[in-house]
Amino acid sequence: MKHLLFMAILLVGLPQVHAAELTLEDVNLRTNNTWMLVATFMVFIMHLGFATLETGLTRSKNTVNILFKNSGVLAIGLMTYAICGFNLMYPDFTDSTNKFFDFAGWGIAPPEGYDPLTYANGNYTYWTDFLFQAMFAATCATIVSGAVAERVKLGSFLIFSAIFVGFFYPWLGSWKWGGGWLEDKGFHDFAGSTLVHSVGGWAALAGVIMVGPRIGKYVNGAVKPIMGHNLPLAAIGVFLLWFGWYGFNGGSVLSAEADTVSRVFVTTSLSAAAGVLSAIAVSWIHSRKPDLTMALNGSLAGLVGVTAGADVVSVMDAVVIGLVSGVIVVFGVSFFDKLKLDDPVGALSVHLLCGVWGTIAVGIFSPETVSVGIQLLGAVAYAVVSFLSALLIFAVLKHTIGIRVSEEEELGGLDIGEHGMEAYNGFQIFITQ
Amino acid sequence: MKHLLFMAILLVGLPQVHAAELTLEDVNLRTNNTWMLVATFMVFIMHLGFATLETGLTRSKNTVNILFKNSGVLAIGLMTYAICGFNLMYPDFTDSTNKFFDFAGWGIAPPEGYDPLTYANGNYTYWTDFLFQAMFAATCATIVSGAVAERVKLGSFLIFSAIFVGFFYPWLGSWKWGGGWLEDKGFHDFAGSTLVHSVGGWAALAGVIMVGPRIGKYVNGAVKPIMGHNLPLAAIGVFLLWFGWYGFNGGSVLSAEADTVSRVFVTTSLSAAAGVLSAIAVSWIHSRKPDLTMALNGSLAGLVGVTAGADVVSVMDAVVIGLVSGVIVVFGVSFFDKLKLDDPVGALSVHLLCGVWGTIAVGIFSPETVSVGIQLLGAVAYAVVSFLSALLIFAVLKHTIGIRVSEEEELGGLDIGEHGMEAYNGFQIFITQ
Amino acid sequence: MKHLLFMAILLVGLPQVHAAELTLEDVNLRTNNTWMLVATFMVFIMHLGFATLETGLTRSKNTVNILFKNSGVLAIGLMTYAICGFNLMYPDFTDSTNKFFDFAGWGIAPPEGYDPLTYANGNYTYWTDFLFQAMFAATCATIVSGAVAERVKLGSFLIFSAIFVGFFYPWLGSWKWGGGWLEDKGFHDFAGSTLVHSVGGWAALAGVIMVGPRIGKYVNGAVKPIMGHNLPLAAIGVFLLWFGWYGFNGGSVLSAEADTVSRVFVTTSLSAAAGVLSAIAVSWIHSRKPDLTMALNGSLAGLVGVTAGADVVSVMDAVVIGLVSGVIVVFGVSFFDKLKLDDPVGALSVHLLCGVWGTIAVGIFSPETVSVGIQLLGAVAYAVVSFLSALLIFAVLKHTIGIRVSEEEELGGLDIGEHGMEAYNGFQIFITQ
Amino acid sequence: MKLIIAYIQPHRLNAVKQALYENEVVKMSVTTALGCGQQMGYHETYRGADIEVNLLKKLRIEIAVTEPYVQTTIDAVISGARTGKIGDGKIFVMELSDCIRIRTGETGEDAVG
Amino acid sequence: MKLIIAYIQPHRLNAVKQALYENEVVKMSVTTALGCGQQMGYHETYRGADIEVNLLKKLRIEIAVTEPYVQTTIDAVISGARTGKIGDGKIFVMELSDCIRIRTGETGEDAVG
Amino acid sequence: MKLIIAYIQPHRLNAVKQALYENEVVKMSVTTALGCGQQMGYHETYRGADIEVNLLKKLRIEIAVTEPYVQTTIDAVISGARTGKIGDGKIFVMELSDCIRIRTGETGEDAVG
Ligand SMILES: Nc1ncnc2c1ncn2[C@@H]1O[C@H](COP(=O)(O)OP(=O)(O)O)[C@@H](O)[C@H]1O
Ligand SMILES: Nc1ncnc2c1ncn2[C@@H]1O[C@H](COP(=O)(O)OP(=O)(O)O)[C@@H](O)[C@H]1O
Ligand SMILES: Nc1ncnc2c1ncn2[C@@H]1O[C@H](COP(=O)(O)OP(=O)(O)O)[C@@H](O)[C@H]1O
Repeated sequence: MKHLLFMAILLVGLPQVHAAELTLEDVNLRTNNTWMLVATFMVFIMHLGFATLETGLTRSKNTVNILFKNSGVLAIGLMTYAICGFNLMYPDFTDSTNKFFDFAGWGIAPPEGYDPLTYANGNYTYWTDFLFQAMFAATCATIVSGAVAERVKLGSFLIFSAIFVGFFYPWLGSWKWGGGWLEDKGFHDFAGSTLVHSVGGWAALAGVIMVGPRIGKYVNGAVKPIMGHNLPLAAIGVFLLWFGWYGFNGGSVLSAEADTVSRVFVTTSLSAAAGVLSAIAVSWIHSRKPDLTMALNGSLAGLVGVTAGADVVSVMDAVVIGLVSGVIVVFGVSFFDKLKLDDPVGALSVHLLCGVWGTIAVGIFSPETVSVGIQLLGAVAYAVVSFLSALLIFAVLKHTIGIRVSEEEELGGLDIGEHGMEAYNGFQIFITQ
Repeated sequence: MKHLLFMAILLVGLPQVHAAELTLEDVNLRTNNTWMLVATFMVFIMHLGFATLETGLTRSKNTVNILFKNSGVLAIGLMTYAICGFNLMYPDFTDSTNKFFDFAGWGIAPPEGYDPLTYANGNYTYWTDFLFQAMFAATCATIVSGAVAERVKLGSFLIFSAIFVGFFYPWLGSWKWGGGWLEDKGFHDFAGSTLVHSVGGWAALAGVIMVGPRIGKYVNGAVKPIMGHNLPLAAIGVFLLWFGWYGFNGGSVLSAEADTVSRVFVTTSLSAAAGVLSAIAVSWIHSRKPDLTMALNGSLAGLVGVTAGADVVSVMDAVVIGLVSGVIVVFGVSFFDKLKLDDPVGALSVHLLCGVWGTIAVGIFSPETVSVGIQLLGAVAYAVVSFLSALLIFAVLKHTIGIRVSEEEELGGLDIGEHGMEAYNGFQIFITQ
Repeated sequence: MKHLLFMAILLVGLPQVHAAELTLEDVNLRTNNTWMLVATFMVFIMHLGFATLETGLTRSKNTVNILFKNSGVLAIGLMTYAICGFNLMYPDFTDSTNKFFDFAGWGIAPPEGYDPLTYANGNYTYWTDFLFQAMFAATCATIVSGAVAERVKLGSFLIFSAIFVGFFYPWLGSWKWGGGWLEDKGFHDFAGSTLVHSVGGWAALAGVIMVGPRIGKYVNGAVKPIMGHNLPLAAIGVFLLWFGWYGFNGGSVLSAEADTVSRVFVTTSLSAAAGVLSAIAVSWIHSRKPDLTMALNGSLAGLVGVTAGADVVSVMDAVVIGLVSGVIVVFGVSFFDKLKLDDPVGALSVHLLCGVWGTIAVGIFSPETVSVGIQLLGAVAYAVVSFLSALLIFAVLKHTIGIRVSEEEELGGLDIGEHGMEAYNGFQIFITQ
Repeated sequence: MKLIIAYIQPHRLNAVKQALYENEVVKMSVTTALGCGQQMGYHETYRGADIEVNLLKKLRIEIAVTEPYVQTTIDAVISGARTGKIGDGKIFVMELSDCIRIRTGETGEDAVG
Repeated sequence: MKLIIAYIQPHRLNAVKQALYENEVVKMSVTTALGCGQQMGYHETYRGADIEVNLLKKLRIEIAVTEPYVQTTIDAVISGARTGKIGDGKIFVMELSDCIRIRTGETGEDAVG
Repeated sequence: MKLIIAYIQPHRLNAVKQALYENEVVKMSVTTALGCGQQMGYHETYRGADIEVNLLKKLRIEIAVTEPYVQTTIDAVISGARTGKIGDGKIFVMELSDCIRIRTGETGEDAVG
């Protein structure tokens, strides 16, 4: 039978356990590792969430391009993380005095004398460690994708992603999760409100500035909304992102430790729900209409907001964090529009603003263990470096191969311009915008 | 490294285990709890299933409204369950003589002297207990959403949901799962054929009666089908619901106990498959065409049907339950149409009829352990209270703020009427219906 | 409370464990079995992936038909596997001298003296064993579905599926996973590059040949592409398939053994990513446009390719396997077009070609443990029997009830012809193709 | 022969078809259109910003008829489409020089009906 | 100058375009339409209930031509669209008063081609 | 009375509407169309194979106007739609025999505006 066969094969060289010598350590590792693998594939599915959300909130004529970008970024993210990212992010600063930059070498391979039972205290294997982090890395570049959608040049964006996710994201991550200088200072960022979301958000801001607004978005000083073409897709995206967040936050416990993981589930869920409710309330009052796109963004806002402190804040604090996030996202969207920063999916409001808010909120709600000052320091440090490095990459690309498609291509749609392919063949669609 | 950092943080106040003092109880709890958390996020994704199914089976002009309702209901469900639902549903009747109603207080907090290792026999933590149940609660209101879709006033529906899911669903649930009078009588409802599905179904019936049929559905005594606008979305919804049902039923074992959970998976799967096959066969013979919407509804019918007894019925019985459910759903749809009860998504046939059938089926197929009489008693008790309470809420709303949109709004679509937003911007769509 | 009640119920006849007598074996089983159940529902969701991918890559006028086929095949697959498939695939050859065909009887029931704790070394229960394999079985027929889409007669296809998945797939599977003659020879196919994908692919080839190309695909010797109508759906399909593949490959370890499962996750992920990148590169160079459909197919190619050896190949080998798969899929699509074999979704390139490549690759990359010769022998044996048996079934159907819809039906679309139903009601769609 | 083009509210299509049938006008062609007339537009909101929409969803019906049917057709369209509210629509009448039935090659009045 | 409007079966578009090209008529505009003619409708089923559909999917082609091309165009459309079955479609011919090319401002016959 | 049919590039719609408003032409009907004119098509790729696309996405605007407004309308459409590039579009002008406002039953010139 299948199981017997594989058992036989596994005997050749792979670590494994016979029923006879079953140990508690092994079962413990299996349990923890199973959870971490589940968390890993949950973060994976967030990429589908990002892809459908971005697609739904943009115009049909750019759909192929957006799906392509998202598929490409995922592949690039995983591959660059295997090539260098993982070893840039976890260079094992412990022995070094330099806590700012280090690199543990190319490629991935378990450390010498690797024993799955003791690696990471039996909480997961080397392979899980790599893959869970690799899935995170790819999400960071995806955040930028949404903000520069509908006008960015495909090739340039893919190059940007490879550099940002292959070098800058892991390097910045090493400061905290890699045990670097911010870790030493006691900066707290549980699952990445700053390290993933606001880092991605600041890079997105750089991209938005460099690439400029879409044609027709700001006309004679007025904001002309450019409506998304498929709100069911956008809703699918948001629900999948929330779904995947259980892996994103739940997996960031880095073991299956029951009480912590389940508490994180509760704070995550309630912050998201609170974000939905406050975004609905505020937008209903504000624009007199219950705005679906705001309700959807509200949940993401709550999720980003709670991500920094999901492990330490109380249930009540999580609700407050979510409520505030929902408010931030509604006003954030209008705020960036006022600055003529054109962000088709609201990535700046969701990831940048709520990422920063969530990071600071940990200090506000858990002052005994986390210092607001250090949180601010971390938020600013990441902001500056992420923003400037992204600005630099985009600037170089702009002056070499260009980062924006031609006006003609933008008007006709990137699908035909960049890909010679249409997303909804046969459907009769107005492309007046 | 990330894991080390978190370990350090976790030392501050959260229960945790050192490798040195690893106990079997702890690993057991981790395993069980991991399964329950997986089940929790699987039930979560059912909300996306409900949202896309309802969207797909209705008209494009009401899409934004439906997505909004479903997002709102999820948030309201989670929030009210945290505020009062959980403590209404599990008030710990054990010490009380009153087994009909009790309330354990506002908000959520672990019981005094809470030890995750002993809470619920080490099968899950307090947090998991809450969240798994909270996800269930929200599904109940969602069932109503589909039945009253395309004409119900948004605000009124949200108020209804808050009351029904915040008070009635948990109160009714306490009779059985909370250890109340029906539990004492030996009523059996494994994962909620009655407590979730038919309770939701009866409330939906009340809603359908109070809100009336959509304009153009029944003209001069004839049934004019109003076709759904996006069957791929509907199919996505059904597959996601089936997918999530593995958490719904599998998680209702309330531990990772291997043989029971996996048997439940098998009975659930085969009942769903049987429901598809019989619904296909019956509708193919009956309307001479293989009807996709019936095939899809057939699987849901099989799933609802087996939910009451997935833990006790045999594999063969599960198949029979599914086959009968598939037949019920096909005739149910026509039956309600004959009564001029307009239910756009077939919620009455799927959740109400198959919920009742499944509940009684447990008594029929497992007479040694479960009494048909008690099953009937339970089904009737829930029917009466759920139907009447929903009727009452809708009646009060009808005579105050109204529960139905204006004719003009209904004709033009709720998306523009209620939300001032279109779901498929740019697509050229006939809105003749 | 819910958990207490169920505990009580479970005492009636089902194996279970009291806290007092908690054993390591039981916790081990729970852990392993939980992982296997997770893998099971992950393979389940691949069916939604197949359904949406096939729908997206075909024309809107055949959407209902495709969704129907996919729902039907899933139900048929599960049901026939319960009726006879499981016992055909795992007939327990061990005691027999015949290693080519055996049948362990109708229906499913645990073996006599069944003890979950010892069945399969405590890696999973009997029920899990059945269901995990049943989910695999259904995928095999689904592969054929895509290749013959848009012109195959519904009834005939369903009959084909029932026979192929009820008899041929499990019989063929028994040669290797059932412990038959190919297992004895040392043939290696970890999760089914050959047993699932190329078996399905060869059957698809037989179907494509028998049913002929779609009207308008090959005109005067030239290839006229027939474009898919909904690329977001196709992308959803591909991401869901990749998602589900973590269960497909990860579950094929047949336990939660931490290091192996997580290594399999890594090889699977990197091969998929490599497939995307090489398919993008090759198609970009080849057709001068970055082709989304090729990027999507590239990931599936990488996944199919690595499936045979995900447990034994190194990380680097997995990347190479993926890169080659990505190249194969791009040229494969054009190759089959040149042969006038009309395969709307690219099933032949993805499942057949990459399935064969993956099988041979194990021998190439792990020559110490796996022989290229034996791999070739297996690939050829499966090719011949799968192709011929499918050809036979299709031929018989062709000369009895017919396998192709009428020209009129094909032009007007199978949705109206076979189902009298439209997928996108109200949308204005060109059906010129 | 005349070609009659009518713009109506989408949800009046069934009533218009009914009225035409009752008057033996059974051939027609329908498309969707966006129209701008006396009927005021409305406001949409998208992510907090306001959009004025003044192209409203309408149906466009094209009916070729022989002279005796011109007035009947116009009356039937009116009776089916009129609700008395602004936005009910408009009918345009144009001269039709010729009509050919593709299947048979018939031309002129024979081909119209 | 004439404006020719042809309703054809959707899947005949390529054949019609081909036939027009061969006759040097290369400019046209195409939209989808629902049409009701001699061709009988069919029945759809939705969740057990029956629906009669009599608005069938058609294509509407609009071609402006100068007089010398009128008959050629009509013949080409017929040759491309005819299958001999009911539902093949219909052609309407109307007088065109003027034609203007937006880019150049040319008018009349110069602008048509 | 005339019926003016204009085919324009989709993204010029706003400019055309603006120009028409400024000339007091506020009623119109818009549909999508696929058009084939002097503008060359382009090539699409789908799964490695090449497709020539020569039916391009256009907008079709229909405007009924009384005689005094004919030239104004034409000029306004041109001023809004012209970019000077091939593909800018074309305007067709046809005689309108009659016009009826459904709501009031008004006919002729009264009904157009
Ligand atoms: N002059 C016109 N040219 C083109 N289309 C028109 C014209 N007037 C009206 N329409 C079409 O008819 C529809 C209904 O017109 P509307 O002004 O609402 O009619 P009324 O005010 O007479 O009831 C408009 O949306 C538009 O599509
Ligand atoms: N009198 C008419 N007015 C408007 N459109 C028409 C008319 N007659 C036919 N059509 C259009 O032409 C299409 C084909 O007509 P049909 O009756 O099938 O042609 P025939 O019977 O002559 O083969 C119809 O579906 C409709 O769209
Ligand atoms: N003779 C014609 N008949 C029908 N439609 C036409 C005709 N000429 C042009 N069109 C329409 O006008 C659109 C623009 O035409 P185009 O040839 O690009 O104009 P120009 O070359 O004069 O700038 C075409 O895509 C088509 O829809």
